Amino acid sequence: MNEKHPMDYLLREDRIPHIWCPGCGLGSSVSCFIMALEDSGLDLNKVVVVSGIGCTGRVAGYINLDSFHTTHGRAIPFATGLALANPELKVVVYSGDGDLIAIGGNHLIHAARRNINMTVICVNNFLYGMTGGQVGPTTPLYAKATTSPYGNFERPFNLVYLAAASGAVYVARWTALHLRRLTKSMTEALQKKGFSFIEIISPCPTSYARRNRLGDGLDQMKFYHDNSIIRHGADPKEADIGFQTKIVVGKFIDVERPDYHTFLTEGLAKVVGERK
Amino acid sequence: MNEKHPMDYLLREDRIPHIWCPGCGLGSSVSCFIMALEDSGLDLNKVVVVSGIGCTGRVAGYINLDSFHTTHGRAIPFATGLALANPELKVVVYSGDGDLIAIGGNHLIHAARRNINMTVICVNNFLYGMTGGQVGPTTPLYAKATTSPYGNFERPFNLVYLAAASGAVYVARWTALHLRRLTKSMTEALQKKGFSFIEIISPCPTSYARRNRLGDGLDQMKFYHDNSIIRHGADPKEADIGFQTKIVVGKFIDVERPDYHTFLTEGLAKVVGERK
Amino acid sequence: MIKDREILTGEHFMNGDFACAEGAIAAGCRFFAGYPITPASEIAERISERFPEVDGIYIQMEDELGSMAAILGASWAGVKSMTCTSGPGFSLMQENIGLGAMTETPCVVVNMQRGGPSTGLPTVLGQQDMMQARWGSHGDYEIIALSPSSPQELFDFTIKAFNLSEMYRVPALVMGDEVVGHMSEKVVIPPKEEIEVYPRRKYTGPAEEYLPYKPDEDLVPQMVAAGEGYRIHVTGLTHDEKGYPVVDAEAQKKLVPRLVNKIRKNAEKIIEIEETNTEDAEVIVLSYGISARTSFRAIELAEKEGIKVGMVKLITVWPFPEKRVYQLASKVAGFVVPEINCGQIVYEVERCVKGKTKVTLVSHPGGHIHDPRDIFQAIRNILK
Amino acid sequence: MIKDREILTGEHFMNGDFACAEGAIAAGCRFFAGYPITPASEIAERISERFPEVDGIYIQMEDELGSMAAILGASWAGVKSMTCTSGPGFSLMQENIGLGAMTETPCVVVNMQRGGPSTGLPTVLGQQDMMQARWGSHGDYEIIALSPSSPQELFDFTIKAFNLSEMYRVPALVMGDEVVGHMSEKVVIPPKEEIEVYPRRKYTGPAEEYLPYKPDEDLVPQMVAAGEGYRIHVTGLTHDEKGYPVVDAEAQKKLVPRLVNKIRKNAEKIIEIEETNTEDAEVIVLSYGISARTSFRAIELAEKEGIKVGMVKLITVWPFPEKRVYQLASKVAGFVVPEINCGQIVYEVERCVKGKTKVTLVSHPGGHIHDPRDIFQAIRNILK
Amino acid sequence: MLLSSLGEKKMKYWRKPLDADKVKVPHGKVRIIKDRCKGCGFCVEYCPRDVLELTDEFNIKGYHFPHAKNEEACVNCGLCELVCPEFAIYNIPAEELEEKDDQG
Amino acid sequence: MLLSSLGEKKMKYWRKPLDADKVKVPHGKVRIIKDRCKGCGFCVEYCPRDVLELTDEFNIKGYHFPHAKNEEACVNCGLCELVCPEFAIYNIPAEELEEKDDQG
Amino acid sequence: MSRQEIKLTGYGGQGIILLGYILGKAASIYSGKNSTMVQSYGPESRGGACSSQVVIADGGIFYPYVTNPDILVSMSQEAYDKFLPELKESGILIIDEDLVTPKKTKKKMTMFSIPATRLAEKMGRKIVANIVMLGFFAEITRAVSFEAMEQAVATSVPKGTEELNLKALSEGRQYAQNILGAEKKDN
Amino acid sequence: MSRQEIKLTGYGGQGIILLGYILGKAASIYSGKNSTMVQSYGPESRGGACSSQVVIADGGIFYPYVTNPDILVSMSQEAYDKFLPELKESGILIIDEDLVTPKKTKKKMTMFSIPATRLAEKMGRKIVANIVMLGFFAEITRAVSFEAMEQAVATSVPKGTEELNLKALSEGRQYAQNILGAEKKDN
Ligand SMILES: Cc1ncc(C[n+]2csc(CCOP(=O)(O)OP(=O)(O)O)c2C)c(N)n1
Ligand SMILES: Cc1ncc(C[n+]2csc(CCOP(=O)(O)OP(=O)(O)O)c2C)c(N)n1
Ligand code: SF4
Ligand code: SF4
Ligand code: SF4
Ligand code: SF4
Ligand code: SF4
Ligand code: SF4
Ligand SMILES: [Mg+2]
Ligand SMILES: [Mg+2]
Repeated sequence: MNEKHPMDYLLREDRIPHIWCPGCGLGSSVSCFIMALEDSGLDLNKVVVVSGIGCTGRVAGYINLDSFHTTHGRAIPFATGLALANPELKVVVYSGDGDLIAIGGNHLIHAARRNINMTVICVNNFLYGMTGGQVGPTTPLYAKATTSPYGNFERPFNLVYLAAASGAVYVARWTALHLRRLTKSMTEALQKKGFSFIEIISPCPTSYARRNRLGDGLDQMKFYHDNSIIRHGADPKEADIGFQTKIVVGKFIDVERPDYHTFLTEGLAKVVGERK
Repeated sequence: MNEKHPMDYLLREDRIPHIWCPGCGLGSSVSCFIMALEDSGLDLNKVVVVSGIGCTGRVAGYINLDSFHTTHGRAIPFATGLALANPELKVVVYSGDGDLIAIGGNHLIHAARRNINMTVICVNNFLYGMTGGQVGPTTPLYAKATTSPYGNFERPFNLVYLAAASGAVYVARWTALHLRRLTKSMTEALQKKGFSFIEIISPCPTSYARRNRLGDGLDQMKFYHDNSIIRHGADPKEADIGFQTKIVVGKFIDVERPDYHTFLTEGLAKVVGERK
Repeated sequence: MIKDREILTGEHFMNGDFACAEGAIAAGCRFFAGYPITPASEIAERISERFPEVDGIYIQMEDELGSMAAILGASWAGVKSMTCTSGPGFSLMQENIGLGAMTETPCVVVNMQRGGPSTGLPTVLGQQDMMQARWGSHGDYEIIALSPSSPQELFDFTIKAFNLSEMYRVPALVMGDEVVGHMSEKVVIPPKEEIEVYPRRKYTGPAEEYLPYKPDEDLVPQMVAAGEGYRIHVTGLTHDEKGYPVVDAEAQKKLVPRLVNKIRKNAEKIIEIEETNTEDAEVIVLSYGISARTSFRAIELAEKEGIKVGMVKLITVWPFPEKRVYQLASKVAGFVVPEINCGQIVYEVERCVKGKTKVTLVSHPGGHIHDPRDIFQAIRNILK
Repeated sequence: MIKDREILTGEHFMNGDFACAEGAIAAGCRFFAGYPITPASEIAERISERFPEVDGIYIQMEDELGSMAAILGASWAGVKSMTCTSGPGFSLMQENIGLGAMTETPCVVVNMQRGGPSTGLPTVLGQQDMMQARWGSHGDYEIIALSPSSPQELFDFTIKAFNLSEMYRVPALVMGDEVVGHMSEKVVIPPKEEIEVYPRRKYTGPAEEYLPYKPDEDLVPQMVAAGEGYRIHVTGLTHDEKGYPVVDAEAQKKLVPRLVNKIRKNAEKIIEIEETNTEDAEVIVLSYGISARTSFRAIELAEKEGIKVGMVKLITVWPFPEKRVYQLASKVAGFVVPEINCGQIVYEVERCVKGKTKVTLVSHPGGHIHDPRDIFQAIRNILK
Repeated sequence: MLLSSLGEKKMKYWRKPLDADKVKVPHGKVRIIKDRCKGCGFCVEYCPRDVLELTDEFNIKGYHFPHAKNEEACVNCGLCELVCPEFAIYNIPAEELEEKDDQG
Repeated sequence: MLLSSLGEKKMKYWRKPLDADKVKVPHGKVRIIKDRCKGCGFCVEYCPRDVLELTDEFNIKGYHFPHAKNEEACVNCGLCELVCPEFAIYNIPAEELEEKDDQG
Repeated sequence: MSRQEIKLTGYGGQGIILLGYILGKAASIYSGKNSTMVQSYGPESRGGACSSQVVIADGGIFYPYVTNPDILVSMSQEAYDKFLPELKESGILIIDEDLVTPKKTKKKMTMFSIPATRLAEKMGRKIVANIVMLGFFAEITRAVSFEAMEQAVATSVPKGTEELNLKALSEGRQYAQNILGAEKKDN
Repeated sequence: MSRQEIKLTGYGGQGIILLGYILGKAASIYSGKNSTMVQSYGPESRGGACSSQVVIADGGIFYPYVTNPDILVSMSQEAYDKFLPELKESGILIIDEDLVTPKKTKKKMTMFSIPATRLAEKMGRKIVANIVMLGFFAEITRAVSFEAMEQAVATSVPKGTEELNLKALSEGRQYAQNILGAEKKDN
């Protein structure tokens, strides 16, 4: 495997092949991310990737940027520390739905509320992939998982609505196959100051598809893509996802609000006096 | 102090006088709650109060019902255990804004999402009262607190919006002086199956008013009451609270959705077979 | 409840996690709140499948903080409850394990240990949370912790944990590990009548006289449930016998030493160890959990060389059999303590032998069980 | 930064919490994330007021889990960082203290202990988290913990904690208590030049050769910060010298014992104790924190009766001065260990004396400091 | 202890309208448990009939507590009872009071 | 180690439109790093010009990997490269390929 | 006297802790002595019993608690009832006369009383009752010099309230001087 | 032989753990022996090296790991490379011939190979490659009876797939019988 791939320079290639399953959408999302990093024009020495724990959480370990693989659920507060201690950094949190919305849900809503300058990329595979496919707060109603063997009877979160309601200034959702659009959203989010949130609906053939008899990764990819409806500017409230139903995708929110660090330091400057 | 107050039978009167400050709105809210308990027609032996830690968290210790004073932030999951293990109970979580929205925020949104059968009464005094008045996720912009001595530069949560966005089936907000309306909301919430949420804007003369030079409890009571606008059915999204601005109050949400336990057991019954 | 699905009497080839779940069901557990984590997830998976058959409630919480709080709540609703986790989740549960200790709430926490610290070795074993089990939450308290070394013991000890938890009104811990949890072996589930289940320590006196935190002679108070009309108050604050908060040194002096002593003073009743050939041993191996099995193999090697080796296998790790260890100390040339950590229980052994004999730790930092020869070497070195 | 506001050189009548905050500022701390809790809130309050003057960032997080994670992140951004809490919050921080240990992230955690377990005695003291400081997180690790007994020591030891934390790349704990935190006394803040501050252990070699987890001779690796172009990877998984996850027993064997040994093997350099009259003592009182002050009073009482009492006051509690305690053990009739808990550090003392001398715990469960006469009695009883 | 058997007296009169002065209402009496009071003034301020005022005296905790300066005006509306955060004041219908007094 | 000094090559051609067959496009070549492939079939399925198919062979991990059954049709659109979750396939302009070959 | 022990008591919200702090600071920073102030309060932000304990000494202070105060200040009945038994035989007791009704006791002590809260109320700011008490205390006990007390007050109260507080301080002293003067006259 | 040690290896997703489970169950429940199955896998859900270790014994089994297997089954090259050195001198090696290319070794062992994955693919369900391998294994090694193996398969695979799996099992046996038959002929 000495042959080089053009993206290798942004990968820790000595760690490729990665651990993700065949047909998993994670790798595709990372390709888009690498492209977006390029397009963003950012100084890549100042871009930091922070992940929690999970299949998605492994992204930090593959991207050749300063990267932190933290604890389950705590990527956002860890990233908050990075972002505030050195405001020159562009911090990207790349993690899974369970990590960010189940155990990490509180940090998500508070970071969004504060408008911390960070981009959160949440790969939603509808459950906990890494631990073998347990039900989670994004599992669609009636879907099966290892801990909902009779189907899920808990209404899932609509992540884009939750992020928007909490105060994110940029909110988008794509599937892992919306390659160009996803890349564009990632680029916009990277360039945006404040708390941006991108949800990626991604196939998980091993843990999700198998139990629900949805075929392999390719089948899932196709299904999600074919059943998505692009509605830019749609009310995120109306963007619930059911079991194998249509998925509303698009850029839902893109507004201006001063980010936490700017607002704080400018505010303090007025009261305490200019900081050096 | 041998003289009896007509509400004493629902109080642990051997613990009165309570520890709350003069002019604190908490006691008034409890009066309303006692009245609502009455009005609800519920079997009071089956009503359980669960609190976290904080000034408001002390409510559990004063109400003469089965009551649990748990840990900071964990009232809702503790209550979830009670409510699911014995669905005959009506579980009320009575706690502070810091307890429920800061450290406990994750449980709030998830319990609302699941529509656990419980009533959450959140007394919002705009900061952490018990610990002496630190800034919190409900502190209005620019307000002072012991840990925001130069003013708060963090946008606060709009609690009714957050609760609604998370899935609560009943959402209302009143000030501690809307005695009859608050009592009515509490009664409705007690009678409602599913996750109901009531926010009470309440004066905290000691920790909040003093530092912000807002006078005493009476001044705060007056201000909140005089500056509140009743708008039943308003979009909770539009109900942000600023520093000493108008406060939109009313019943915002009252919808039907099967509660978690009902939905789960009915769902399982179909798949696994009838449970005894 | 589906007939015949409560206790699956018979022989099964079953992994430890599943055996643990079956043990819980057999012990009467009917509420489970948890959060997935390797290598404990299979317990939750089994429970989620089995509970609908026995009218239990399974809920997957948003995190371990919530899971621990929920099982305390459920216990106060009168239902036996359990959660399971591994290191990272166990750390997150510590605050509410403390609440469980303070409010004397029966419940069972299973920690299937993996390699740490931090995320460490998520899919392979460690025995590195043994001291955390005892000291992980702030404040003074005592806990009961059991250490299984086979799927069968996971079944048996889970039941034991429920019984001890109800008996002493304290969270009881089952400290398994990845190997025991994921290993499959024959598990014999006895008929229902043969399974000893300790019921809740229910208050039996006149209703008017009930004081929720007035202890019986063995220092444990009697319990009622929410919804039974007693209008109890339960708090994590220091409290009096009524259960009311009293925040001063005096109340603390009445309460906290009792919480500690109800375990310490009943320790001889709680402690269970399995001794093999300790009577005429030259060296004793003290071990627990999966390491005990490796130790037995090492002992076989030593015996081949004519060394007399005794074995103390801990069933209860906490409380620790300090008296018995001291007694044995003066009879042998040394203790060998193999642990899959950098030294934890060995500290207790060192403390308890009071200099009377040598103590050798055989440390393995995790990811694999010991090579039996390392333990064997340590045994031999004692006698050098 | 506002001129002259960095180090408030001079004499102050100041409580311990404020002194701690000033110590942090003097040590170069410029990031603080915390969550209010009695009796530590005043540290945060002071910091929130002072940081804008010295260009530090104060953020109040949504909880202690977030606070701990945030200070780790900030430390990796190259900024010295701190959080403060008390028992319940300390329990919640344990998981990420473990991440700090695993990723070798310098940072300081202040635990102003109150009475526990659980919410316990929120406004009054305890010394009940001493073992938790050592064992509170899952997995094997070692930590450094200091125990101040006055506002002045809170100032001094907070600086010391930052220095040790940077030197050994480990979270350092300042284990205060409510009395020390809320007590006001004279605090002398020296001029800036006289304050010894240990800088970050920055990597100095050629960029291409940098291996983030390759240890120096003292077992501690050199550090860089995010944003400096090194493109590091930092993980809580078991990792190799590159910092890459390697999840097997071999990698574990290389990593975890090093994490433990960088403290154990450097222990003699880290350990600091204050000995008074131990040379010709009949009895030694070993104590720490606020209890050390009560102990001195008790020693005065004993000396009036002609008993020769030595004092070992722990400055570092962890690592524990096990060698010195063993040395002293053979010289005295006994150790008296007063603690505001049901027995924690006394276990270490018992272990270290190896049966060579008597060890008496003088236990107080919290809410008040000892009555010096109780300690005095224990001293006298040793000699009976 | 605190058991359900203590019975739960229904206090219907709490539900009297607050705009009590607009309708014909029974006369009421107000009772103050003086040592529970913390002098917040809520009852004084919000009594629709201006029945109350704070006294000059300190109670056991050091607070000035209210008294009925104008007792006859009380319309038994229940507001003072409901607003009082200290469970320190309550009102009863005049008749009931008399009954009670009779018994006392 | 992995330093910025390694330089960051800009790969402009990724930005070629996906609906590449509608416009005049350069010719491309597709390259497969066979032992990285996990046989998911994404590239095969989504190649707009049907250039690829999975082979019958197993690679080192036991997966069937793609090959270009129809190499000339490649329009260098970059989709296979972007969609491949394994960084196992990429495309280059035909000219560049020749250059590279020249150097090799 | 090389170690003087003072206990200041009342309920939360009266500023008892600040009282102890100022006293300690006056001794430690402005009088060249050593001093330790320990506070203790219940969970209540307001209304609960609350005390601060000040030890003033020439030498080192190990044990920071006050178990048998030389001087006890009581600004609430509850505190008075609770702490009076601790007062040293022939110690000094100072009370707010409106808030404390002294009971019969066999203690040989000297009692001084001042309506500190009422005086503060008259000044329009009940909140400075503690400082009125401090002025009274200073004059009665001479534990530290009045000047040291003034400096400690000025540097301890919130900015902008220095004048009010110094006025309250001298109000208290005034009241003490009147009493002491009156006593003298009586003699 | 009172203790037989078997190591089954491959990559995650091939059903190696299930393979070990079924084998252990066949021995333990359906053959009256003792048996212990230990699994080990990396963090990967799929693709990583993965093994299961089965010990079958008449007496008790303390040590559950297999360090020098009597029989090694390799279903991936990585696993083969990694575990071959552990195989006992004169042990049995079984490989999936499409996934493993055997290397030269000095070991005196007996090797058997089967294109299990390809056979499974031919059956239309690649996923049963492990069961094909199991049938082959059973016939080659006779570690447990084929009937015990059938019972274990039938009670271990997901409901509804019993038939498919039993077919795969006999497919594997068939292949082995052909080989063994062929060998016999060759001899
Ligand atoms: C505190 C803690 N709890 C649980 C786990 C176990 N765990 C690891 S990954 C994971 C879930 C990952 O799910 P998600 O975030 O959706 O990521 P995915 O694997 O689906 O990409 C869990 C629960 C853990 N590592 N730490
Ligand atoms: C884990 C933990 N962290 C912090 C605290 C300290 N604490 C006690 S009450 C409280 C805040 C209470 O604020 P809120 O919930 O708003 O209630 P209020 O007092 O304002 O009614 C805090 C932070 C605690 N007890 N436990
Ligand atoms: S388990 Fe699912 S999410 Fe994880 S790598 Fe496999 S396919 Fe992807
Ligand atoms: S601090 Fe505020 S909320 Fe708490 S009791 Fe006092 S006034 Fe009420
Ligand atoms: S009941 Fe109370 S509020 Fe109503 S009129 Fe009478 S005194 Fe006034
Ligand atoms: S409302 Fe209650 S506490 Fe307030 S003044 Fe009236 S009686 Fe007193
Ligand atoms: S670049 Fe790839 S996807 Fe595009 S035409 Fe060529 S082979 Fe097909
Ligand atoms: S997309 Fe990549 S992994 Fe998938 S088949 Fe094509 S080359 Fe292989
Ligand atoms: Mg997921
Ligand atoms: Mg609050």
